[in-house]
Amino acid sequence: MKKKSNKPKSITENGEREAPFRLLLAVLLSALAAGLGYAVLSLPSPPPGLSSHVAANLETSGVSNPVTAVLLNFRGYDTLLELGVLLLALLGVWSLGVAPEHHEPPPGPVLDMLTRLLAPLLILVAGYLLWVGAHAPGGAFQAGSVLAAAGVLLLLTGWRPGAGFSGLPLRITLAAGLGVFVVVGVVLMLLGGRLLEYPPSFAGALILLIEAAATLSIGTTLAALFLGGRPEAGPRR
Amino acid sequence: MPWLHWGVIAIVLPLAGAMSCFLWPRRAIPLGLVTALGIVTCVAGLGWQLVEQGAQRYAVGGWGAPLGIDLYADGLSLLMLMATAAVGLGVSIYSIGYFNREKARYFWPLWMFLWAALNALFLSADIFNLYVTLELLGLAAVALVALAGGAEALTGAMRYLLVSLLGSLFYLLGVALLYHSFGSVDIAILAARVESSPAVWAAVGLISAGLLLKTALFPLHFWLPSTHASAPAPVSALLSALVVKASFYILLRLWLEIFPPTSAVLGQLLALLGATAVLWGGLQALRQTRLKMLIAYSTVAQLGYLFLAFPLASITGWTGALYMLLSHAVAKTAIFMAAGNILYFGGHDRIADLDRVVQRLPLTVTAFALAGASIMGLPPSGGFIAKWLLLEAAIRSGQWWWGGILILGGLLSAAWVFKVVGYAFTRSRAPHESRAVPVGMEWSALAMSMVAILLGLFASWPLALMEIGLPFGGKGAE
Amino acid sequence: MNLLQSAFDSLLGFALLWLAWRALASPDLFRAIVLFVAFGLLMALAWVRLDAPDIALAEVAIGAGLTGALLLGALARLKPEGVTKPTHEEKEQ
Amino acid sequence: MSWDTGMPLLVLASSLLPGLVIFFLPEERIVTRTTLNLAGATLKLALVGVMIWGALYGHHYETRLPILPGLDLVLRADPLSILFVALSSILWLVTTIYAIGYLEGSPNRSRFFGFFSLCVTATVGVALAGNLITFLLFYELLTLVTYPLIVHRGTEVARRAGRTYLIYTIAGGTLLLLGTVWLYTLAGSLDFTARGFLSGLGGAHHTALVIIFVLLIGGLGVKAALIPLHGWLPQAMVAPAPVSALLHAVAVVKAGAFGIMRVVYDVYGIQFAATLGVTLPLAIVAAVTIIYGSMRALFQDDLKRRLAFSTVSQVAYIVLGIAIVGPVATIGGLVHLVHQGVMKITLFFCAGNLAETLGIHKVSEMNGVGRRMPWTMAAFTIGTFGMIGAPPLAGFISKWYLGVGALDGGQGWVVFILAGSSLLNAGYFLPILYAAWFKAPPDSWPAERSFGRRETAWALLAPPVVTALLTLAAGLLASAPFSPLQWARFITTLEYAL
Amino acid sequence: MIPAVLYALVGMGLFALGLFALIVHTHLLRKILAINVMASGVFLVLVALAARTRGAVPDPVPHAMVITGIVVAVSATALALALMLRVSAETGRAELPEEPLE
Repeated sequence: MKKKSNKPKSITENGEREAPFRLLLAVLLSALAAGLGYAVLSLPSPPPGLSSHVAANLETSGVSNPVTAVLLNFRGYDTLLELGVLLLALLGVWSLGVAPEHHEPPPGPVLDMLTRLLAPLLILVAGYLLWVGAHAPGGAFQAGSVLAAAGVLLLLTGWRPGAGFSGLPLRITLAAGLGVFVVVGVVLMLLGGRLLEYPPSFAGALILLIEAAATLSIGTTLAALFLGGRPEAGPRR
Repeated sequence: MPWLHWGVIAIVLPLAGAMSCFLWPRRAIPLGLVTALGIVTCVAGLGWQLVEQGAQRYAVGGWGAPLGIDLYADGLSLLMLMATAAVGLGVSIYSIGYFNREKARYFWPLWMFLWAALNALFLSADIFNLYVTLELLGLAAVALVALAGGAEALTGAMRYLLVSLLGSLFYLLGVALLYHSFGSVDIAILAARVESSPAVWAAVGLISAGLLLKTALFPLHFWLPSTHASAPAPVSALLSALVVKASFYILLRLWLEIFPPTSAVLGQLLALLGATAVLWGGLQALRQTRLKMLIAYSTVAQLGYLFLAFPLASITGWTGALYMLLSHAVAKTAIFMAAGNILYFGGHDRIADLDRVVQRLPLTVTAFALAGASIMGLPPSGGFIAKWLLLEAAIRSGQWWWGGILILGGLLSAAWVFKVVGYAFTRSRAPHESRAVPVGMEWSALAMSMVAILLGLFASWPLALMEIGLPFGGKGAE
Repeated sequence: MNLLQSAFDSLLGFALLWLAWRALASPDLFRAIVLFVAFGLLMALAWVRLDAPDIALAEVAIGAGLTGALLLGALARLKPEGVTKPTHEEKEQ
Repeated sequence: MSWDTGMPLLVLASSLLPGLVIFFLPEERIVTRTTLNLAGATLKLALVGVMIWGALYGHHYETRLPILPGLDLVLRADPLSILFVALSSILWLVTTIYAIGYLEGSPNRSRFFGFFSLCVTATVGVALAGNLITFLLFYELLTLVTYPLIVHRGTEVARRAGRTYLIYTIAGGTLLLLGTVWLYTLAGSLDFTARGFLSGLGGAHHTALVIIFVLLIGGLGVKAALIPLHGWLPQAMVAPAPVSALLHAVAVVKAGAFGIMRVVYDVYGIQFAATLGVTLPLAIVAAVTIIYGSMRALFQDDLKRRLAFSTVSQVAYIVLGIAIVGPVATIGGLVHLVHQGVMKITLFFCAGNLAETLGIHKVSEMNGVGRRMPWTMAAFTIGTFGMIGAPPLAGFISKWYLGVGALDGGQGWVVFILAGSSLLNAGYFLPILYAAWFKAPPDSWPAERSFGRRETAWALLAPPVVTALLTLAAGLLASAPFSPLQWARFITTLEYAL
Repeated sequence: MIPAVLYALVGMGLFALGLFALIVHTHLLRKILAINVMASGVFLVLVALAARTRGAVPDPVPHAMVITGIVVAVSATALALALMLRVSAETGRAELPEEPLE
């Protein structure tokens, strides 16, 4: 980036920067990549990761899939903030303006049919992924994004949330993931623990509760992001 | 109440505030204000807790590092939190009048997210968690800049977003190398295990580059002026006062704790860039024709000061840099608020046509002048104390030339402050279209500038807080 | 077996770099996005090779699927730009 | 907080608070503003009186506020500060009355009197400062609050003068800051102490101490208008007359001279400064400034510019007295701080009266003005004779002590400087007097305003008459207790441990 | 060469490649693609280095981090695309004006 600001601005016709500059940059970045590659190769060979710590505490984490245990329990605070990032991105998109008009032609019969079939299936898959995440690959994020895929398909066929849903109910759905996470964390604090310190006997249930809310929010948020703006306030078309 | 940790509430509360502002946008202003007051209370509570018990470590989820994420609060984080609370409260009050109904719906939740990100960042002891907070911070800041609308602000926001993401990726790659070198992302554990190796050096380079890009240290400052100048005034204040400081804070933390002790050359390099920033930013500020652009360039210059402490590596030097950060945060907030008032009143911020506007806003000009006095480091002001400490550290370490940079920078700031303030004393009586500035906007600007001055009279108190947990005590000791 | 694996890994690595390069260098934006989605799918394969099925799932769903949808949606709205060939996308919709 | 610790703060507050209130007063609240102004000035004078009385009875007035580890803001009443505080609070009262009369009916008066009060607050702070950092604080504050007074008229010329003033003074403040910080790193203390606190450092830091001395004197010399740092002073003449009076006699120039006094006597100590070899160069700079200022004054037709160059020259007398090692010269320097203030303020009041009443700005317009404005010109005459050093006026006392002190300190050449300067003084003042009293008045004055039977407004006439009488009294009653001379003698016994 | 390290090297390559494209291209959509390629590179490094011991269960912590990272990346991409559309609507071009060079 530094180079960019120092370089005289001359842009070739197809919107790219001139050749000598590109060459210089390529050389510099190759050197960077080589240096980073050397750094990687020089790393100590036995990876000193946290596998043993995770394994030792998996028992009390409430789930048996180590990745889910890290995401929702050991480093659950990261995930909490990350749900914040997701909601924040949506807020940002909404603050930029109303969702653009949907001016594509109505979907052909094939897509329409496909959607009718796929959407429920995807929702089922999402539910399965959410449930299975406790002990096998899967979890809230994967489930949420499959849910979002169903939403995107519906949006592509011209479906829009009803006026009754696009107000507070929609906003509650969007904020549910972060909201439930925060409420669980704080309630545990009020009960005398630390933030997000699940009692081992409830950990599994709490994680499932959080994941369920998160799945719903992630799915809705990602689909809403696809819409590219806030839902119109006025009457629907 | 052993379970009550004020710092945790200071993170959770703004998140809750953001959600409630999002859910009930029509009540965003009262909800936001209540949250702001709550956060200020929490930070005060945390300060009290730290004074009573010393630095605090908090294991989120009860796991503790290295498996879990730890929060850590010492004098350094406390000071950053307090600066955020002071600026945040002022900006909250200012914003009541500044934004119209439609913008307020989005300003408040975004601002609460930004506040949550800042508090989380200053309390985190985990370098991956810091990455998440950085992203939260960056996205919130970008969305806030875009709130101004218009081509200038939108391109500014877009450029800022790309820069912010790029910086985060550099940082994250550095984190990856550190994790795989030492098997932890906890700062304290890394500090204990760190030893020099090519991977560590690569990580230091990547993390520094990413954070310097976000901190806009010369010559990576190219994105800052247009972004900070085109944002809505309260957002400009937040960006200049707090957001760029957040990445500086991480850099400082890592520098003090993790980076290999042999990074003296890097320290000299940073100070050299900082010195260039001071002079370059100051000169550019003088050349600007638009007030907010001028102020934004002054931020580039003021950020340069912070890096002068790196080669001095003494407690006095670090304290001076941190005090510079604090007083610049408060003073620059006041100045951006004053500029916002001028823009609101007269509809433009062309410096050459300021005379008619400035004379009608005596409180705003006073705020500008008082905060300006702090920026140029005149006594009694926070800026003066900071300059004094940095000068003292420079002379004591025998590197007096960094002191010379401080002096020159102060003169350059004086030049632009008086260039603007001078318009208050012209005799223009020409009629001018104007819009009355809400009382809260004028008084919050004045209040912030008063805080900048008071920081010069009651410096011993924040300086004592800074010492909690001896953040500069280890490697930084003389 | 081992040799085969190594060969596969090398091929996959090379393919990743090549696809990324093609996606970023393609003069046609629509093509670039399609190549990027393909790149995402190959990334998922790489995650599987690295014993990271969770990430592979997330990558397929988010990295390739949703990001691709977002990119295509944005491109469709960029139409008046004229950088892309309009006929191309009409067909794909 | 007891009375003894609160007293210096009260003295500051007596002008600070009225000043802050005045800022918020609407233009038309003339009575309230005037009342506040006069009440503040009178109260300050009374408080200073109490402080002098208390100091005699062994009260130790000191306020401390820690700002940095090991470094406090200190306000303290020692004999030297009392000398300056008394001078500035007396002259402030007089100047306030004058300014009320002078600015009647002009715009932005609330702003003016607000900054006017802050200006005096800063001056009193400079006087009471108990260490170098406190001094620096108020010295810089003085810069800031006098700027609006200089540009008050808002004209292009005024703004240019203001810019020049800022460039000079901010650069000076920077030098002072640099010197102060450096000194602090060497000495670890900044508290003013009679006979200085540096003598212990001795030879190890000889060069550093000399450089610091140059930095400090350079920073202070800007405000004291020492050559070559005097350029701002003649330009600042565009300010309204009460401001000029304040700049030249009470606040800015005096703050510089007073600061040099502090540095030489209470930071370095005069004996130690002499062993460092810095006093003679300072004396030479002062001597050059004396002659140069007088020479320039000789050729100015603008009355206020002539007075300004006269100030350049006269303030250098104070510095000369400081720089000559020996108690008698010190007395001369100290007493001239007061005497020059009283005399110069008289002259500026008179110049302001001529401009306000008759529209006279130039020396060449003053023919026969003595007949039109006898009281004003009588006061002016006393002031000029004082400046020239004619006995029995205040100026004579100063020059006598300076001359004797120079011989005493083995600096015989100074006598020639004094003599030459007196001749030059006479050269630029006597023609004015001759023209005013003995030439025939013109048919009409440039811009005459009528004040009924009086020659000018009461508020404009009383102040110069009072200060002229003070000039007379300071000379005639020099040996009375509490006279400036006796107080200067007392300070000198402390500084030389006599 | 252990395959895991190979993937890490590919990750570094993707990082550099993305950076190159980010700087060279002016169209915002390409810049956004480039950022995503860089992100993929970083994630690859993070996970690949955890899988260096052959046969052992890989460290799940970087896996969780990468999932976090992917979600962050898609959020940022969505915001960037929306912003790009607004920029292009406002200025008529989906490009940044050249940096205001001093």
